[in-house]
Amino acid sequence: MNELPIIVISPLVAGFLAWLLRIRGVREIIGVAGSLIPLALLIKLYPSLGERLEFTINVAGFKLGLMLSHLTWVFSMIAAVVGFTAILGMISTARDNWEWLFALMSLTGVLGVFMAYDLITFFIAWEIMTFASFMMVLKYNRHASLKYFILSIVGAYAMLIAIGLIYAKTGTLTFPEVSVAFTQDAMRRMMGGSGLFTKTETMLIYGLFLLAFGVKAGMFPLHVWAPDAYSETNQSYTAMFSGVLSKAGVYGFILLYILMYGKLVVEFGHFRSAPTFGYIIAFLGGLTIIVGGILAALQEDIRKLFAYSSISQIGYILVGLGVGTALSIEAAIYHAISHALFKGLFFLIVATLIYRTGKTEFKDFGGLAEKMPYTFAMAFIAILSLAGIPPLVGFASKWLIFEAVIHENLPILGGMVFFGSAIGFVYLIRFTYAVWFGQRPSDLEGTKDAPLPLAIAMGILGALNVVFGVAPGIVAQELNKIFDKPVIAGNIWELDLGFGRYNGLLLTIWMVIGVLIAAIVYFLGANVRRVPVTDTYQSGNPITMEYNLTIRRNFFLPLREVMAFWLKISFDRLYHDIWKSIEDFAETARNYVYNGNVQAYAWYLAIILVILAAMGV
Amino acid sequence: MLKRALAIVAILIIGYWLAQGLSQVPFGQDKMLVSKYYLDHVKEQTGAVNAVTAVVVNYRGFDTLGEVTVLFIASTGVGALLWRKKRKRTAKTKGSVVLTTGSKLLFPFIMLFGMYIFIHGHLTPGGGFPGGATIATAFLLMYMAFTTYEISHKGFEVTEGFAGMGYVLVGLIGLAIGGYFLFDWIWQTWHLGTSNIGRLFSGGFIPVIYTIIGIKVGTELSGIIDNMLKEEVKE
Amino acid sequence: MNQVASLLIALPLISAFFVPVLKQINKSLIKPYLVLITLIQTGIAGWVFKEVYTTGKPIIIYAGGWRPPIGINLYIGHFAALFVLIIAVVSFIMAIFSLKAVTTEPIDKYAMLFLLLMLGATGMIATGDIFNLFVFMEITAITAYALTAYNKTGEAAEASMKYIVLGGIGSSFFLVGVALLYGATGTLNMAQLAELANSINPIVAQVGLALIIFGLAVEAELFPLNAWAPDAYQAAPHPITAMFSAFVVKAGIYALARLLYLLQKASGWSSILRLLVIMATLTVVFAELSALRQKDVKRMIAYSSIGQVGLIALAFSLGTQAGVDAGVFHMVNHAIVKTLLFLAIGYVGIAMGGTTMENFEGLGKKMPLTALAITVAGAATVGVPLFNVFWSKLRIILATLQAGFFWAAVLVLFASVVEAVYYFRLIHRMWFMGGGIRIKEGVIAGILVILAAIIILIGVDPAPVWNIVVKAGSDIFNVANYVKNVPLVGVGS
Amino acid sequence: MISAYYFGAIALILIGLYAVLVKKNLLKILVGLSIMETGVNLLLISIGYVSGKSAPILSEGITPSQAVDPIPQALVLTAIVIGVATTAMALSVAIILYEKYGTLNIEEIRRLRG
Repeated sequence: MNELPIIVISPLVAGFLAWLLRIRGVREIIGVAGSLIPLALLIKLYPSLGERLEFTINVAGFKLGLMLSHLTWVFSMIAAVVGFTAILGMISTARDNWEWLFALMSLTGVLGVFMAYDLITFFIAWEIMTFASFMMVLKYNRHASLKYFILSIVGAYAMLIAIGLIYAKTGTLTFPEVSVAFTQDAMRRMMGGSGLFTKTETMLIYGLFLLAFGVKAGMFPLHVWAPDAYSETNQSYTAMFSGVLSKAGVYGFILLYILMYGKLVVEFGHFRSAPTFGYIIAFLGGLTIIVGGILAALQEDIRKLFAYSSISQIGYILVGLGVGTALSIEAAIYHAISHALFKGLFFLIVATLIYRTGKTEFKDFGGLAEKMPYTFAMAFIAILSLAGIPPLVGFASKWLIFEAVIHENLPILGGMVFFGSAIGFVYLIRFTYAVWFGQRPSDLEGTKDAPLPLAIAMGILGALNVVFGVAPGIVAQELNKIFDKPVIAGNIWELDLGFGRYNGLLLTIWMVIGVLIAAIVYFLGANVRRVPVTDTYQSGNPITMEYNLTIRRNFFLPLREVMAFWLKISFDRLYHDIWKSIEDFAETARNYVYNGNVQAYAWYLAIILVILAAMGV
Repeated sequence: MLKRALAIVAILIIGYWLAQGLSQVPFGQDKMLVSKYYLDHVKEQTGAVNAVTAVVVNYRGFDTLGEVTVLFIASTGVGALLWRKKRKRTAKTKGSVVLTTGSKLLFPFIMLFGMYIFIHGHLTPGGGFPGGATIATAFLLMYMAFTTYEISHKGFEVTEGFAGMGYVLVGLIGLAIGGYFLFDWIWQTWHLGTSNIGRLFSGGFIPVIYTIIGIKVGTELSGIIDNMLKEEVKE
Repeated sequence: MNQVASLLIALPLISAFFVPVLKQINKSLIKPYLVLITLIQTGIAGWVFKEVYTTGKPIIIYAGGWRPPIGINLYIGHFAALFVLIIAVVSFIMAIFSLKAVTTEPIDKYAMLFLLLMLGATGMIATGDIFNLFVFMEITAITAYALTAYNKTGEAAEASMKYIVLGGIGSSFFLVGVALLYGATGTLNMAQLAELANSINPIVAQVGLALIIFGLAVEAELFPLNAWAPDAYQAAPHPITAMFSAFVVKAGIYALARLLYLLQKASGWSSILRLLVIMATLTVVFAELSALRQKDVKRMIAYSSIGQVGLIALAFSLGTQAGVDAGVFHMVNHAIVKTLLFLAIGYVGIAMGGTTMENFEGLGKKMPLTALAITVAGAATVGVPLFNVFWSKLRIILATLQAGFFWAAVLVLFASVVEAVYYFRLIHRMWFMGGGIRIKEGVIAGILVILAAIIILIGVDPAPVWNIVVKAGSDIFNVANYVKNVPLVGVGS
Repeated sequence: MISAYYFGAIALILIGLYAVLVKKNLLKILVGLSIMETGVNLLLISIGYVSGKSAPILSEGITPSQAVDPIPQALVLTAIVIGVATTAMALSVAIILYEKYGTLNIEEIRRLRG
């Protein structure tokens, strides 16, 4: 019996059953089971990864295939783990049957994307994922969801055209065959012969794929859907939406390497030490980091903040991928893992906060650390991880990306990555302080800690954040298998690049010792006095409502004012305008062409006759 | 004015194009392929002298079935569209004495002539359609002459239905007897009238079908006339 | 034995002629009678379908027992068998729907026209004679004129008038084309025309083919010859709209494709093909754009239907086997989806008293099953995987790109994006805006759910339908086989 | 060189088309359609004509080789009936239109649009 189709299909089946049964209690069990099966099977299949794990089925003339290799296993595991935790979270936050259906359907989609063996399966899974996630957003906000859907579907169709072009030329759709075809084509070009694909066609295919994957990954300037879509849905689901679904785009870029690397390098050459096509991805990734980071800092809504932060973090992955060395790609995959872990955790925290308080804006929060200690602990882990503070997983992966970029001597990208790290602190400090510390609004007095399902889900992700941070080698060794060579040397505690090393365990021990010393100092020597949380000051300045810069409100208003000019450039608005002009054009054209006058219609017939005549004469 | 000019230009272009196509189909030349076969075999295969009728009813009987259907649709459609709760004839001026008397006198003769046309379809030019149309003319004349004249609606509709069913039934009998729908069982299986070619009792089922068609067309066209002449009356 | 299949034509005819008699017996029996006849027709069509697909040979009916090209033959090959079945099933469903949906008098005339519309489309698909095709086309068209105006409102009459004027021009030029081809070859039989196609004088062939395609394109709703279509769809009674979309226009498309491929040896063929690709692509784009801001859902779906039909036409005009297969597949899928949509929208129209956007607010609460079915059909039309249309759309796009029409694929996909927007707006409106109390849903909701289930079944496992479709597709594309299957008698001198 | 019959047939078709394209009155448009149909019928008949031969009624010593092509005549018979049916439908639609809109000017009969 082949487990691969079960892995992919089981969430969908479970979702369908959960939707159909609509019995509270039962649907939760089915749903969780549906997300647990892929996880369990993936773990079970781990020992046999070396063998060829494949599954093909002929569907209506298409050969659809699934395949599990080291690379796809890693990505599938991201999806399975984060998906499982998100589904756990949904026990608390989901309100309708269809949320179960579509959440699980998108899990199926994303697993299918990762495990696909050919372009059609990839496309089908991609579409399922897009549709399901779109339906999750539709109820909350029609506008946001349609924006998401239009951009996604434009991307998906761009991909379809690229697939069609490839199919038309090579006559095949499976990854290995397409890869071979492109490699041979590259060879032929290198020999000076004319290739199967001309340079224009190659560029076209590359551009179409860039569009497709860029949209999904939330790459600048195609990121505009992400903040709205991430924030306007069930926040438990967003853990998966942001943590996993965006990885589909990342995986797509990796696929681009697998399928077309040789051809693209031959056609477009190198820029500095990176391949040109990769440099474009990396540069856009760098811009994504900056734009996402700055916009995250300016948000007043927690959900939006993390949405932008998520965009920003994807930028790192893209930079890593774009540089195009084995190390940088491995670093990028590493960051994909850690991004999924900490971003998933963050959104579960947000889900908990919204579930318990019903509020989403910073100005309504404060002082929750006391009321929700467990959630706070998790938030603490997540914050440290995202900010890239050892010994958490975020540090390990960011460090790898820095090293990879610097090693390739790409200063612009390096600058962008560093800037992103800095801006990360800027927005995290706000979340840290405004939500957890300071004065607690009176209506949050009765807030309870996280409900059990959410707590478990957060616990899983939090623990993984710590484990992979302390023992980064676990991940690194696994990722080495993808490249079939020790790209990152070292043992499970240590990452050794040859020109730099990071030992998670050692660092942890030192950190613990440091914290212990600090604690000793604190308890022995510090002169502390307990104050009620209401006893706060505003730097001695009178507060006016016009320019009220508390940490909970308009904290970065000065930044916004400084950047006013840049903020006016909005791709969101540009896309809106384009769409609006399409709609306007449609209406005008419709009223003009179908003007209701039968004589005009008869004229259309006459015109066609004249054209036919002109063709014939 | 511009529209007219444009229309003329467009029409001339289309016309030139059509003429160009047609110029390759020389006028007056023998271009027959299937028709040759018809002309050569029409007498022994169908028993009809009039090759056109034989083609219409026998060789291409399917077209004619469709044709009858089209007319049926027209009468039904007109009936459906002009249906009102209550309708009456609203003609104001009465026909003159000459008209009314003449119509009364002519009515049976026109009917007779119509019947003659459709019964002799396999021999002379004409057939069910012209015959039926002639019959309808008789009713039209009555409508014109008399302000209150009306045909029996129910009767006409039922006749129309029965006539149509009759046609299909003749075809189905062919299916039952000869194995083919619209098979000419009278001529080809029963060999009725084989010695009579060129006279009335020949032509297989052509006269039968043409009679049915004649009745059908007559009733249908009369029905259309009736529908169009009546107007709604408010109660 | 196979000749019994001629009942496909005979039964609706004789039943239609019987209606006036039945009316005199008992008027209230007419609507159940309609259901009964369509059910029997479905049975016959099912038998024919089984027969053709088990033997793998087309059923050829010789009207009057004359062998082609002397007599007219009906060619019920794989495609026709499939489509005749679809016609019968859709008619059956719509007959059931008519029980409730049509209350306008005179019901007997409605029943007759209904049956004859079914007959006309069946004939168009089955016939193997080009003039007979014209006759059946006119049967279909004139029935459609009458049924469009059946509601007898000003709008209905207006739509019908437009249809008549445009259809009249189209059919006149079609007939000119037939006359030219006849003049050049001396035959009207399609198989023989195909045989003789390359010996026709090139100029005559070009003009004749162009005129025939022009005439059929009016019926097949290709832009800009489709201006009558949205009006007719909107104004016709609800069951009739579904029939228009599900098979009347398809019959036109089929006839177009059939003649196109039969005459592929005629000169000027490839330029006609290119023109058709352009027109079909424009059809898709314009129809979808027009649907975007519609206030009336029925009209919106009508535009969507036109767009989808344009997609089918595009697939057929690619001139490749892959394209034709994809087109047939899309035809089947579209027939199912649009039957569902128009049925559901008609049902809502009756229950809510109208089909404007406002009537659809809160439908998810008022009529959840209907809303669910509309949602499924909407998602299917957009081309979401796991629904049937996805597969055929994918096929069409791949075939288009394979044939080298990059721009057509891009435009069609752009139109698809637009389509997604208005369908999802509708879905959002149904489920998440407004509210209401649940209304009892009857038999129609059951049919809707079954259709939705079929959509999903085909979407999950398209293989059975695909296998059928491939056979049907090669029936159209493989002209040599068609000619071989029709036993032509030598009539030459 | 094109014969007078062909010329007449094409002319009729074009005149009909002209009426449809230019005239504002619905009835005139319908008349135009009828003229077109007539033109087509004439075209069909003239295609079937063979110079010097008589009607295909094979009585009284007319042999098959002396008759013109019977098929176009049969076709025209069908086409005429179809034309009649179309016209009948069109006229009854026009009656309804006049009832509802009070005019037959097609520029005013355009409630369905867009």
